[in-house]
Amino acid sequence: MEGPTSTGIPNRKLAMWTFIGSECMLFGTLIATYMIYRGRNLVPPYPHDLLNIPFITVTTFVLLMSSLMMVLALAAVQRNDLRATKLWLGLTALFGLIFLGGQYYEFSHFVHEGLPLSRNLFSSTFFVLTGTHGAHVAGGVIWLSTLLVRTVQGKLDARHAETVEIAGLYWHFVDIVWIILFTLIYLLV
Amino acid sequence: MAMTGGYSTGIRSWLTTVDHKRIAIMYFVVGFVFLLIAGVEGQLIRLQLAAPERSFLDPDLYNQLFTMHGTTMVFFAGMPLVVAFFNFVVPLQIGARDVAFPRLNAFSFWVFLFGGLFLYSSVPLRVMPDGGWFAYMPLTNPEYSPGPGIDFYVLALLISGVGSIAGGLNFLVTILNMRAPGMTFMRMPLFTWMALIVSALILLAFPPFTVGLIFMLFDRSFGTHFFDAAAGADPVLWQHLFWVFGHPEVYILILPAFGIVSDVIPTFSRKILFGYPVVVFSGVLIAFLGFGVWVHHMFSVGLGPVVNAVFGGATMLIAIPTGIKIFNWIATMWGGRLRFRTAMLFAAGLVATFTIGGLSGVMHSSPPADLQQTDTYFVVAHFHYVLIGGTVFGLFCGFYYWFPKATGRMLHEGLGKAHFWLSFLALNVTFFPMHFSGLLGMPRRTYTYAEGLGLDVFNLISTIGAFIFTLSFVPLVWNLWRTWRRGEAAGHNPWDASTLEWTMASPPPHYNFAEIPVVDRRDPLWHPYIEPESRGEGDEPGGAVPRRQPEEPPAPVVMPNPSYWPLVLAVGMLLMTIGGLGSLGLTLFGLLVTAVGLFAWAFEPAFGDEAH
Amino acid sequence: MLFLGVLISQGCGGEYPQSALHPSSDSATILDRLFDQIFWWAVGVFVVVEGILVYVFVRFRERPGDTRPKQVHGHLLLEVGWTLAPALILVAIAIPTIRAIFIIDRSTPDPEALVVEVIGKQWWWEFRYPELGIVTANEAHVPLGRTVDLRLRSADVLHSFWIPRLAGKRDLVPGIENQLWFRPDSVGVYHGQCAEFCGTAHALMGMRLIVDEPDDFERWVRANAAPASTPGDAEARAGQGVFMANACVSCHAVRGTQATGQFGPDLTHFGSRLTIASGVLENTPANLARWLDSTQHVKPGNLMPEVELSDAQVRQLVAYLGSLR
Amino acid sequence: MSHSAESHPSTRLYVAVAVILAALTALEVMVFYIEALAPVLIPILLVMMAAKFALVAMFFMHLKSDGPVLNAIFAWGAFIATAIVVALMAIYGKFGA
Repeated sequence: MEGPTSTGIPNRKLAMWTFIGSECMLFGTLIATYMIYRGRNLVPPYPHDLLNIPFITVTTFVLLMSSLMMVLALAAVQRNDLRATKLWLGLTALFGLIFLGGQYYEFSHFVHEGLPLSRNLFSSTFFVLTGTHGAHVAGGVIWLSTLLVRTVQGKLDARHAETVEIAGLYWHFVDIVWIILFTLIYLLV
Repeated sequence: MAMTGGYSTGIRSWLTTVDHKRIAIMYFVVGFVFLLIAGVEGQLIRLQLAAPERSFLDPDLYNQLFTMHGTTMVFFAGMPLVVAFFNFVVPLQIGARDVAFPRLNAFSFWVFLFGGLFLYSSVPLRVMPDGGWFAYMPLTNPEYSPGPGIDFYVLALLISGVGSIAGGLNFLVTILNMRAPGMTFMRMPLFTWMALIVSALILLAFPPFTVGLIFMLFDRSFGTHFFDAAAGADPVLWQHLFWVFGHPEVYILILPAFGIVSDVIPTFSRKILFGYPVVVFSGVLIAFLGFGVWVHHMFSVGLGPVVNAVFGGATMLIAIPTGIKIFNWIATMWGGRLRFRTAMLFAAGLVATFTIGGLSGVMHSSPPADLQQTDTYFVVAHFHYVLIGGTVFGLFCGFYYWFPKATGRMLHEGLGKAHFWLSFLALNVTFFPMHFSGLLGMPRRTYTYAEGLGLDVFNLISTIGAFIFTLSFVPLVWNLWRTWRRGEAAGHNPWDASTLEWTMASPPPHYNFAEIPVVDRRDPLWHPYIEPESRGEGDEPGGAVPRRQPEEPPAPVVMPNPSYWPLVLAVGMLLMTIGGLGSLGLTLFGLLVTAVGLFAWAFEPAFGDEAH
Repeated sequence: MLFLGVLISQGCGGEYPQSALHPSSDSATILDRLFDQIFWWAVGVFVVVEGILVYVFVRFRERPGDTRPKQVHGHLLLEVGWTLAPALILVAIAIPTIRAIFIIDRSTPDPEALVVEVIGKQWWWEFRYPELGIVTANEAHVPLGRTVDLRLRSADVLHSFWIPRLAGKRDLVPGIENQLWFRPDSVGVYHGQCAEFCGTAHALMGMRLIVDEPDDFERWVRANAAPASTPGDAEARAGQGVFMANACVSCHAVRGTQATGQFGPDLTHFGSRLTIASGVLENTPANLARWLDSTQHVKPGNLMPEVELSDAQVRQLVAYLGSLR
Repeated sequence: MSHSAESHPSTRLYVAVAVILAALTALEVMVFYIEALAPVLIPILLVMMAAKFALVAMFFMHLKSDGPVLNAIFAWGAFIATAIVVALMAIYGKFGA
């Protein structure tokens, strides 16, 4: 396929890191907007009325652990342990799904409590920021699922470890973003 | 695809091409057409302003025209023309067979094209956006802009922004990773350097704009309040997001032009670039500082003395690396043997006129002085000096320089010089008087002005200049036609230039380099001149081709496969975009097509079999 | 072109009523002096750079028989020199700049200033004098020699307040109150205009600021603080009837009558104004008739609805509005 | 779950990092609920957030061992993004007063 590269880093891996660098600006802008508009709500409900910290702590923990599953999947595929690869890939995607489920529950709870997207500044900034993150998680889950399917089909093994590594980079970055969001949105109310 | 040296032809081969040179040609043609369209829009604007209180255009049409003129020039003429040069030149300059991700490259082109076509579909529908290229909130919210015009702006820029980010990613990886053996960073040609910097700028500048556009889309379509003062928000946030992007965007347009002249001036001076590392680092510095100056577009907003002082100071700093570049170009020419071929004329014209734009830029880096200049024709003069005297002259410089390489034919020098002198004259006649009309009290974006303000004569001169501009395209088009009919053959290296792209046939074969060259210095084709003592056996002046080590067998040529999927993916995104005007069904269908395209793309083999 | 510049800066301000180069207040003078300083630095750099360029173009053009020139990689001292030189010039510009910022960009230094509220609306200006009880539109009077403290707000979209001979621009931002101050130093009528694109009629959102001798200003205040006078002649009285019977009253206020609309300009002392439709037309009976007859033709896009009026009604309205002095 | 995976040195490192991450998260939430720490809540939380960020980037994303190019790309993206967030918040008076 592709020959040696000038930096020694495979093209796709370099591309993923570049993409992540660009994503920093995307989330940075969303976070800046959220922070600027914090406390400028003119109509209720307000963040402290709704944010359920124990619940979010659990889903945060789930997402953090999915990152562990992800590195374990990479370690497994690198030593061509396909059984473990399947297990860890599957668990990563599953944990991602659980996180998304938690987010779905949270969103529908907010809407039910009278906070639809267009209700006030908090709802607009909160839903777009966490929704963008959630969309990234969802994309990651789909990506990991295709890797899992290909492993099950026997089309993915140690020769494709780079593919898993790149998906992992994306997944960890999405996790990092959540580390920031968890602190800024939920704990620094 | 077998390595035949020739291309397959026909529409299908263009729709599925992943070849960077063909994509470059498509970018160039489409970008040039948009340049002409936006030029006509500018000409119409000048016709309306030829005299006070004319009624050639009604105010709404005028507002639509200046919105389309600005938006088109920046996003659908300037950027694609820049990217056309990236595509054609960068892989050749770094000794690569293609870019890192050829299919992604094709995808970038198609979404850009669809973005432009989508924006212009608002013309026959008579719903052109009319909020200016900056689309300030709250004028662009549904209350004050109820029609679909602004939606065309938002959606077109969203979709073409995806292409821009993909392009930036592609070229960043290409330049970092695909350099020929021995081509270290400090051996890269200046144009490639600026392409690298600009790719990074695109990657970092477009996301804030994308976020702003999404907020605007949500405010317009889903009733959110991101820029609604009545809900406690601040409409000025849009300005921040826009200019956090918008100022680096200016450097996205100007730095490639700097890169082009940094390659052209040495060639036509027969001297290597003076102060190569300084020119490189000043480019890096301009890009970096470019992220810290956005508020200088907002000095009249009332952000307070501290903010204005900080951003005014940061803006002044940018003058230093810019000046350094200009001085190094002059030092390159100093003591040289200047050959004023058309490309060199445009390069010299850039140095001369960009200086004027740079100096007026320093004038409004001072916030108090800017309070009299911002939003007037003084600023219009400034940025046209920068964007025409800088970007457009730089792009024409590159056009005359690399045209023989791309087509194998020489353009006519006399017609080229006529083109240069007409556009040089036009630039100054059109835009120099605007310094005066601005300072004498003419605001921007006004479709008319009163008699008795003392603005009449300056406006009339500007309009005459615009006609000269239109006229300047005659020798260009004539030249193209003439060259197409009977242009003389160009040969490998018609200008005796120093960089790798001049080692191969003109036009280059689709695989570029039969063998990937090994590079051991800057300006590899000139090394017999630069260091005569290092001249080796068989080195001809101007013909020094870097060679493979004789003991190694040539590496196999592996070329990327043509593919439909980039086009399919882009069509899917276009459908989503059109659906964004109000059809959820179409959006979902577009999403489906996008997903199909994505999966098919992922599982299609990217590269063909080895061929020799 | 320098010649042109000198020509303009020496020309009489009367030929350029909206010029930033002819300051008539302390504030605008600060800006103009700063601009002059930067301008001459720029001219100096321009002459040096373009001079060297032209020299290089002529001196080093290729001549027949030339051999390849000596190759030069760079020169450290030169690089340092042309880094430091611009830096020093920028310092020379930055010092007066920062001094000016901290004078101009603060709120008014004068506690005795005359406060005027400016409300930008699509596409006209409302002026309110909270201490004097005056509301007027598109034309404000201020006394010579007293600092004017403007409080700028927007009723709809962004606008920018700009009277070049008196002060630099300041935007009117929904949800924010901005400030701008200046002390005029000569009597006159100063032209101003909205400088931030605000929609269809942005180009026709003009205004006049009239600087009066203090006595004249006092007279203007007394006249304008009073409610509208009752028209004397019959035609004007008929016009009042037309005004009160039509849609006019739902948007316009005439203090002292039952017309209390708030959407359009206050017309209580319309007859004393110099212009119609925010600076578009001179305030003459013929122009007023034209405006009432075809507002959309005079100022396309403006938000005053076309009211069906007979020629006689227009004549009567012109008489009435003209009587509101 | 295979035994070889458990004993693999990198696996132990990953698990250790994950344990620290989990502990930090628990600590963050605890700090949040301790009234006495309210005055210094923001710096404490930001430091712990940064620590978690760094752990994931360095170990899970292998930045620690992956060479300067990738570090530079990520660092520049993150730096400029952070700078712009901080600058915007400063312009909007979100620090102090």
